[in-house]
This record gives sequence, structure tokens and C-alpha cells, in this order.
Amino acid sequence: MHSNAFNRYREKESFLHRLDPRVKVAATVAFIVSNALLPDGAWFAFAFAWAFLLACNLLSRLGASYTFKRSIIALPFALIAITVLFSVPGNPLAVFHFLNSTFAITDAGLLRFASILVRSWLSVQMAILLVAVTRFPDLVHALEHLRVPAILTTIIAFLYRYLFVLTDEVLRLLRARESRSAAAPGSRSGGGVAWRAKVAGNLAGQLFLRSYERSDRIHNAMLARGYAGRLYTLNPHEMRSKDYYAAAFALAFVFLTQLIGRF
Amino acid sequence: MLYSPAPLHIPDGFLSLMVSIVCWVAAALTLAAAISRTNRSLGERQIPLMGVMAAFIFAAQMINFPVAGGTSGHLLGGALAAIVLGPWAGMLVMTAVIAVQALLFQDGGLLVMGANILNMGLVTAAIGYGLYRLADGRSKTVKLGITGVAAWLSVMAGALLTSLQLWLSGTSPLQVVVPAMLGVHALIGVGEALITVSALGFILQTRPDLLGAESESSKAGKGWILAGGVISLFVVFLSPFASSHPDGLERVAEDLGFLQAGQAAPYNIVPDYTLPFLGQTALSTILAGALGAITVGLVVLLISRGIKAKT
Amino acid sequence: MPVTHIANQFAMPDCGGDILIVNDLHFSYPDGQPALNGVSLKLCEGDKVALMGPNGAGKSTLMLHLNGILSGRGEVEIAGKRLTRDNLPLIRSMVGLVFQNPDDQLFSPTVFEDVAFGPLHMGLPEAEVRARVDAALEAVRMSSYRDRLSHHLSVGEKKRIAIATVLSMRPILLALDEPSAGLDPRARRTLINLLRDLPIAMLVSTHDMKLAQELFPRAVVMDEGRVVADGLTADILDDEALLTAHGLEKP
Amino acid sequence: MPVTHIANQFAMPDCGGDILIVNDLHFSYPDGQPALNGVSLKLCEGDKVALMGPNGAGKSTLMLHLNGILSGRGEVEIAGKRLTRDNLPLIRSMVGLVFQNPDDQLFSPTVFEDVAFGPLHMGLPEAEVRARVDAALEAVRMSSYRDRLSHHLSVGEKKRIAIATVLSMRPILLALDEPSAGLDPRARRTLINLLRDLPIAMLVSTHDMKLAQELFPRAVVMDEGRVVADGLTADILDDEALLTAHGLEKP
Ligand SMILES: Nc1ncnc2c1ncn2[C@@H]1O[C@H](COP(=O)(O)OP(=O)(O)OP(=O)(O)O)[C@@H](O)[C@H]1O
Ligand SMILES: Nc1ncnc2c1ncn2[C@@H]1O[C@H](COP(=O)(O)OP(=O)(O)OP(=O)(O)O)[C@@H](O)[C@H]1O
Ligand SMILES: [Mg+2]
Ligand SMILES: [Mg+2]
Repeated sequence: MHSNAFNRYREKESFLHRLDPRVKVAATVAFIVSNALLPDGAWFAFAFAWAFLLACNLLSRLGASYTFKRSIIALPFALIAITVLFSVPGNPLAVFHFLNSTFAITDAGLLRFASILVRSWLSVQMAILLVAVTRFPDLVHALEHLRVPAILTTIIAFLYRYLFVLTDEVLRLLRARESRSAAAPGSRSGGGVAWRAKVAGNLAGQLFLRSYERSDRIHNAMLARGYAGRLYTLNPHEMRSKDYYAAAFALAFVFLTQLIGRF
Repeated sequence: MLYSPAPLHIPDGFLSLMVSIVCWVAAALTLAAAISRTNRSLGERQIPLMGVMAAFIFAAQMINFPVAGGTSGHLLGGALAAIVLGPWAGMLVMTAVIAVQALLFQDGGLLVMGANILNMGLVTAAIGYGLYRLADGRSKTVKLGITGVAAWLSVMAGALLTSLQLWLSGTSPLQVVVPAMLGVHALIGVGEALITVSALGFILQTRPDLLGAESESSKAGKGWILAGGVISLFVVFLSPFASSHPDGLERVAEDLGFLQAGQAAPYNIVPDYTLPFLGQTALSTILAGALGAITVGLVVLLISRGIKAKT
Repeated sequence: MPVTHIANQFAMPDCGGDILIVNDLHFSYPDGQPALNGVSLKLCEGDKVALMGPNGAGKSTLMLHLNGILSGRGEVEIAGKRLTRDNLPLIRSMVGLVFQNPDDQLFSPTVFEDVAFGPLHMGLPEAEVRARVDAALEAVRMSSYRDRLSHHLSVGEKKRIAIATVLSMRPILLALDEPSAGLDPRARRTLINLLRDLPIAMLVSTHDMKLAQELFPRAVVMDEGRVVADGLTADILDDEALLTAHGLEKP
Repeated sequence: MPVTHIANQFAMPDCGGDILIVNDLHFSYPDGQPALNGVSLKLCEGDKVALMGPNGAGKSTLMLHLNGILSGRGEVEIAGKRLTRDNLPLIRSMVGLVFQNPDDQLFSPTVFEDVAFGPLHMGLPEAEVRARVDAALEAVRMSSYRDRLSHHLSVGEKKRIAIATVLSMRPILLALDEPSAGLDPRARRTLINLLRDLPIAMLVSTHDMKLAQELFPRAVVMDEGRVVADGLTADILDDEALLTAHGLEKP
């Protein structure tokens, strides 16, 4: 089976695709930190950051709107912040009456809300771009080089590899349950909620056992090829001069954004 | 279609830099302890085991069951991971899951990942494992019952921490975010509890040998029971208080001198990062720091106990 | 260029398809991969039909359409009932789908719970559920395994329990996806005898030419999402050109 | 009562076993399940041997002993070296074990990393590792797949990469566990040709009698943890009584 939903990499020939993954990860984090550092209402700085994002989008040859279309994912969470519209004291812009209460959207509240949304929206897009131009294994290598503890990067590498295998397994289990979720003519079907929850738990338990046993077999396969408790990897990446330039450029951009945001 | 984001994953932009950093520090310290403990106490077999288990948690989060009216319950898995793998390995596994969700699906941000790890990985594992160890030596029914409570509480703890972080970041007022998050997660927690209990029941029935092999020494067990218990009490007492008397929480902060009199709400202190580590963000720093300190304190306690047990 | 054969080129008895009618079914997976490109097929009461074809021919995809787990463009009719969203639960009680890997099929801790899942979900009363579980286990000759843990059974045993899990729903059509894969010859023989004795229409996808030859009077060959041959198994297995064109081999 | 045959009842050319000698190997799993009850076996340079037997006969268990992943009572000798704890790393570089499920064998994200895993853990220098990876991929004719992600491959492709992952260690003995399971006839054919062309001794467990007949001059039959027959494949496949006694069938 295919779990292409998990493949976020978009194959293309571009400058960004070829860039060293370390630089890409570091620049993305710097971009996100920079957004967080910008004060509310720093519209020029936000616009500048957005321009940078657009430029990256174009450089990636994925199209100017590639990340925009996929950035909807953070929208639901915005609900949580919506109340700042009313709760931050300031000059009322609009007043609603609802259930015997009065709500006023204030100018300060609007400013705060919009700033939160813009920060999040820019950050999410950059992260989307990062995984679209970097193959996941390269991302993991980058984390290794950036001194993330080996045990974590190894778990992540295994997680990614077996994500596909196990989600296929889960899909097949769910399919099996679905295909036996029948009804007799004229009868209500489905059983009680507790029973259905129990079945879901059984699926999880079944999946756990199979994963556990699989990890045993994988361990055997590793032993058979000389694994003795330490993992060795070849370094597939080398920083070239253009990677250093790109890193320096990203850093300069962050400084510039902060300057614009503050003055 | 395959992957639906869960409400506990905070995206980038919703937490202030200060809160994000404090959470990262707390998470990193705990993870450092987890890594050193895992490296020390577990064999080479552990690497593929934890890797595949992380994929398992990821995949298990797709299992759902219809509740009513088109809604469905599903699993977060922090408590389950800690119970079946042990707390330290469980934490690492959950961290990997959260990291991949953030990296691959932007479900949860990068800068706020520390907070997400704290909320969904570390606290859930401590509660899940701590309370489960409380049932050591009891009958299967008691074990499963306590597991259910632990699973529910672990979700509530995550929700509570999330709300506090959002509040401290000035993203949402306390009197809104706490009842909303806790209300939703009280239901989500029931789904979590039901699935966790029956998954554990399945394992106890088919491969009881897998549980117990990972359990730590009884002394370390006591440390976990303490840690899980303390966090649970924190949740049990703070949740109702925070949701029914949000003003009270602010009053406490005020009385302790965190809040200047006359200031309406802490979210008024919109972070102004001219001096990021000082100045007006003091309140959020201190409160978030307190949260972190609780976690770190527990970790230190546990490590010292663990080391004592070894020597 | 694959040789294309007109479907139904071989003489077959006709009943009009009173159990299953599939008409011009098209389906692509969400990633755009086309899997079915106009499949048409009819099955009569008591028909036992082998479904053959190379990897990726669309056999499993077709099976998943028979009880609406996937739904593409085109018609599927079970016992005269058009498959629609509304009568999905009903259709699912009539079509018993058995997946290739019995581990996917058996998700409960004990054999009993697994075989009871279908009837319980159908909302049948407890006495009826128990009666059906017993009958289904009896049919696959596994009555003594009622309280065993599914996890600890051998592949062959699991396979038979997997069949029981759908028999307990009293289906009128069995759809088995590669039932003999991974079985040793002894377990395979047991399975063959079991399938031969089950008095129920079945569509069985398989790479096992010998199984097809022994068990199924009729065979359907699929390739690239189309039915490329449909007729007497003996005739099809004799047609060397057809077999090689579609990645098959003489048994 | 199963019919017991004395091992080596069929005439075989003898070399004294210069690649593999297994002598009276006994093994029980930790849960007490006995899996090997005195297995003895010899392989000579260039020998290609099929290992047959019903489910649970102990074939996989035997394979896991060949490079010391399991270790029971008895002797295992590879190329004259007795398998002990000390020379485990050496032995593991000489015996290439390929597991049944390629998803268990291919645990790295990319094909390159997987094929490089063995040489890297043997402590070879980087240039040598790269050369070996290229040679191994060449041998299974998958050079162009070097940078692909393992999870995107088809089963047949995964199978070939799995073989490459051990070829890169330059083993002198290949042990393959059910290599043809789950493959369609075309992929199976590719695999057969590949195995035929590899100039290396191999022990291949299989339920696929036809594969055994085509590819392996010699066959070993196991049942209940014992070798019950060892001889020319043609002779063994002709012995109807032996086959049925051990749950096998004529191809
Ligand atoms: N979940 C999926 N997503 C995308 N494409 C898929 C999916 N499952 C199958 N396919 C593709 O659909 C086509 C038909 O696949 P299907 O599994 O129906 O073939 P099959 O005849 O059952 O093959 P096999 O003999 O290997 O079981 C193939 O090209 C396959 O790659
Ligand atoms: N991990 C295990 N723990 C306990 N018993 C086991 C384990 N693995 C295998 N066995 C038992 O050991 C015996 C030999 O099993 P083995 O897997 O070697 O058989 P096999 O010949 O490879 O069978 P198959 O053809 O099904 O692969 C069987 O009785 C089996 O149930
Ligand atoms: Mg199929
Ligand atoms: Mg085996």
C-alpha cells in the first residue's frame, strides 16, 4: 500500500533543494525566532519577512503560492486566540450584544490578534517550505550535525521509516473493522460506545504487539549485519561555499527584520 | 485524510518567546535525564525497540472509534507509552513523535516544540507511569482502573499546562482558555482512558511477559509514584480552581507581587522584547519558570533517587 | 504492448448475475494512481471464481469495492441491491471480505470475540450471536479454539479463523484476497478442502495457479485495472499467450 | 507417527563441508518451546541448497543460528571457524542472512544507508564502503536506486535491495528465509535469475517447491527440529511418501 500522505518532499531541481540541510534547518529556526521576537504591530517587519518567504518560495521553484495553500493547518488553533479581540483593553471598534452580555472588539485587541495570526502564519509557511525542499532523511542528518542527541535522531529515523509500514498496518486493521461493521436488515447497528472503545483498544493492542515483535526482527537483522550497540553513519553532506553564503544571507536578513521591526 | 491535527499541538506564533524558551529549557533538562538513564540502563536492543514504538504511537493515534453524532475518540498515547516502555523510554518516544509531527506536518511548531514536548510527552509519561506503578502487585482490575484514571489525568494535565502557557503568553485570557481547554479535554480524556485501558488489557491478556520486564527498581518506582502523584494533585486542585475562579489565580499572582496593582490582566503585558530577558516580561518569566522548576525539581529528585538505588 | 483479449471470450454458463454485478467500475487512488479502468463482472449463486493477475492488476482494489470500503465510479450490485452509502451496513453483512494477512483480520484478543464482532455490530441478540459464532467455528472446524488467544495461533489456523469471522455474518458472497499466501502445503491443502466444502459463492484472488486449477471452475484474469479474460479455468490456463502477456505462469 | 528418514539417505557428492558445518544443534526458545532437536548439516563451496519443511519445522530458527543471533547447544562452523562469542563479528561478515520480510531487513531511510550499514559496522574505511555499496547494488541490478527511499519500493525491489544489504558485506554464504513469499510470478522469475547468477553458496528456506526444483540441485527437508532428508532435489521431490509425511507437496 501507499502512504503518500506522509511524503512531504516535492522533487524539483532548485537552489533550495540543493542547499545543505543544516543551513535550511538553521535558517528556518532563525526565521521563526525572528518572528517571535518582533513586537505586535510591526507591520513593516512582517511584510519584509513575508517578502523573504515569497522569495524562498520562488527560489524553490514550487510556485509562489505553494506554502500558502498548505498553511491552513494552523487556522483552527486561531480560535483559541480569538478572545484577545475582546479582552485586551483599548478603544472599542465594534460592539456586539449577545446573551445579555456586551462584547467590544478593541483596537489593541485587534492588533494583538492580527499579530499572533501573522507570526504563526509566516512561521508555519517556512516550516512547510523546509520539508518540501528537504528529504526527511536529510533533515534527520541535519539534526544529527546540529548536535541533537544521537538517540533522539535515531528514534526519529526509525520512526520515519516505520511510519509507512505501521500506518499501512493500521489502515488495514481499520479496514478490516470497517468491512465487518455490518447491520442486519431492520436492526440498529454499532453496539455501545464502551464496546466500540474496547474494539479500538484491541486494535491498538494488536498493533502494539505486532510492532514489538517487528522490533525484535529488526534487531536481529541489525545484529546480522554487524550491529553491536553503536550506530555508525556516513556523513552524506558537506558544506560548500554557497551554503556558507546562504547561511550568512539568512542571518543578515534576520538582523534587518529586527531593525525594521524596532525603528 | 490520514492525519488529523490534535488541539494540544501549539503552532509557532501562539506562545511568547519567553514562555517558549523556558519550556524548552525544562523539556531539555528532562530529556537529558531521560537520555542518560536510557543509555545507562537499557541494552542495544533498545534502539530499534524505541524507534518502532515511536512509529507505533504515531500509527495508533489514527485509531479512532465513533462516539456519537459524527465525533470520535482517539488516542494520544503518552500514558500508554510510559506504561509499556517505562517512563524514560516513553518520554523519548513521545518526543520523537512530537518532533516528527512538527517537522513533517507542521502540527505543532518548532520554537514551541519544547512546550509541546512538556505538555504531551513528559507530563503525560510521568502521570501515566507514576500512577500505574501505584497499582504494582494489585489485581488486573485495579491496574486497569488506575490506568484509566492516569490516562484521563494525563490528558487533563497536558490541557492545563497548555492553557497556562497560552495565558502567560498573552494569547488568550485565563478565564476563557482554561475552561475551554479543560472542557474539551475532559471528553477527549475519556476516549484516551477507554482506549488506553483496553489496549493495556489486550497486552496483559496476550503477552503479560512484556509488561513488568521494563519496570524499574522499586525505589525508582517510588520516585515515579511521587512525581505522578504530585502532578496529578496539581491538576486535580488547580483545574477547578483555575476554571471557576480565574480571577483568584490572578489575585494570588498579584498578592505574591507578580502583578502590579491596578493592572487588569497579565496578558496586558504584551511582551516587548527590547530587553528580552528582563523588564516587563518578568511575570510570565517567573510563572513559566515556576512551572519549569516544578518539572525540573521532580526530575532531579528522581535522578538522585535512581542513582541512590544504583549505588 | 500487452495482448488484449475480449472479456468473455470463453463460453460460460449464464445466470444474469444474481449475486454480484459489477458494471464498468473505475477507480483511482487519492494520489492519482488509476487502479480500476472499467471492470465488469457477474457472479451467480454458488459460483466459485478465481481472480488472477500480476501485482498491481487491481485485484485487491476490486475486492475493496465489493462492500463499499472503497467506492469508485460505476455500479456494484449485491443480490439485486445497488451499493449506496445508505445500505452500506446491510451490504457488509452480505459480503464477507477476508484480507490477505489474517493478522489484519483478527484484532481481538480471543477467537470468540473476533468471530462475534460482526454479529454484535449487526445488533443481534446475544443468544443469536453465540449460535452464529458456534456455527461459524464449526464450519471451519475450529470449534475447540473458541477461547484461545488469536495471537498464538499458527498462520493456517489464523486463516481459518479469519474466514470464520465473516461466516458468522452469514454472507452470501465470500471475497478472499490471496488466501493461500504464506501457507505451507499442508495448511494449504486444509484450506483448499475447506473452501471446496463451503456452500457459498466466492471470488478468490490468487497468484497460486494450482489452487485456481484445482478449486475453481471459472477464472477471471485482470491486468492494469481491466478484466482481460473471463472463462473456464482450464481454458485460460491452457492459453499460453494470455498467461505470459499478463505475467502469469502455467501451474 | 511421522515417517522418519535417515538423513543423507540419498547419494550426494561430498566435500567435507568446507563452508558450513552444523553439528548436532539443539535449541529451545525461552518459553520452553523446543525448536531444534539435533540438526546436522554440511555445505560445500558453491552449494545451492533448498531448505524445506512445514510451518514450525525450525527452518528460521536454524538460519538464526548460522551467524550466532541465536545460540543453542551444538557446533556451528563457518569456513573452518568455530562460531564462538569472540569471533561473532567475523562470522557475521561471512554469513549474509536475509530475513523473510524485507521491511524488517531494510530499516534505514534510504537504500544507500541500508546497503552501507553492514560494511560500516565492519569498520571499513569510507571509500571501501562506497565501493562495496556500488558493487552490491550492481549485483542485484539496482544501481539506479541508490538514493531512493526504502519505503517507496515495491516488494520485489525491496527483496533485491535486501539481498544487496548482505552482499555488500562480501559473505561466503547466503542464508535466505523464504525469499519468494508474496512475489508475483514476474518478480519471482527475476529473483530466481538473480539467485542463479550469484556465484556464492546459499541455503534458502522455501515453501515454493517449484523454486526448489528449478534452482537448487540439493534439498534438505526439516520437520520437528530435525533434518529428515538431505539429497538431490529431484530425488526428494520424487519421494511421494516423504513429501506427504512432512506436509510437502510435489510441485
Ligand atoms: N493505497 C493505495 N494508494 C495508491 N495506490 C495504490 C494503493 N493501493 C494500491 N495502489 C495501486 O493501485 C494499483 C492496483 O493495486 P492492487 O493492490 O489492487 O493490485 P493487486 O492486483 O491486488 O496486486 P497484488 O497481487 O500485488 O496484491 C497498483 O498500481 C497499486 O500500486
Ligand atoms: N520467538 C519465538 N518464541 C517461542 N517459540 C518460537 C519463536 N519463534 C519460533 N518459535 C517456535 O519454534 C518452532 C520453530 O519455528 P521456526 O520459525 O523456526 O519454523 P519455520 O520452519 O521457520 O516455520 P515457517 O515455515 O512457518 O517459517 C515453532 O514451533 C515455533 O512455534
Ligand atoms: Mg492484492
Ligand atoms: Mg520461518
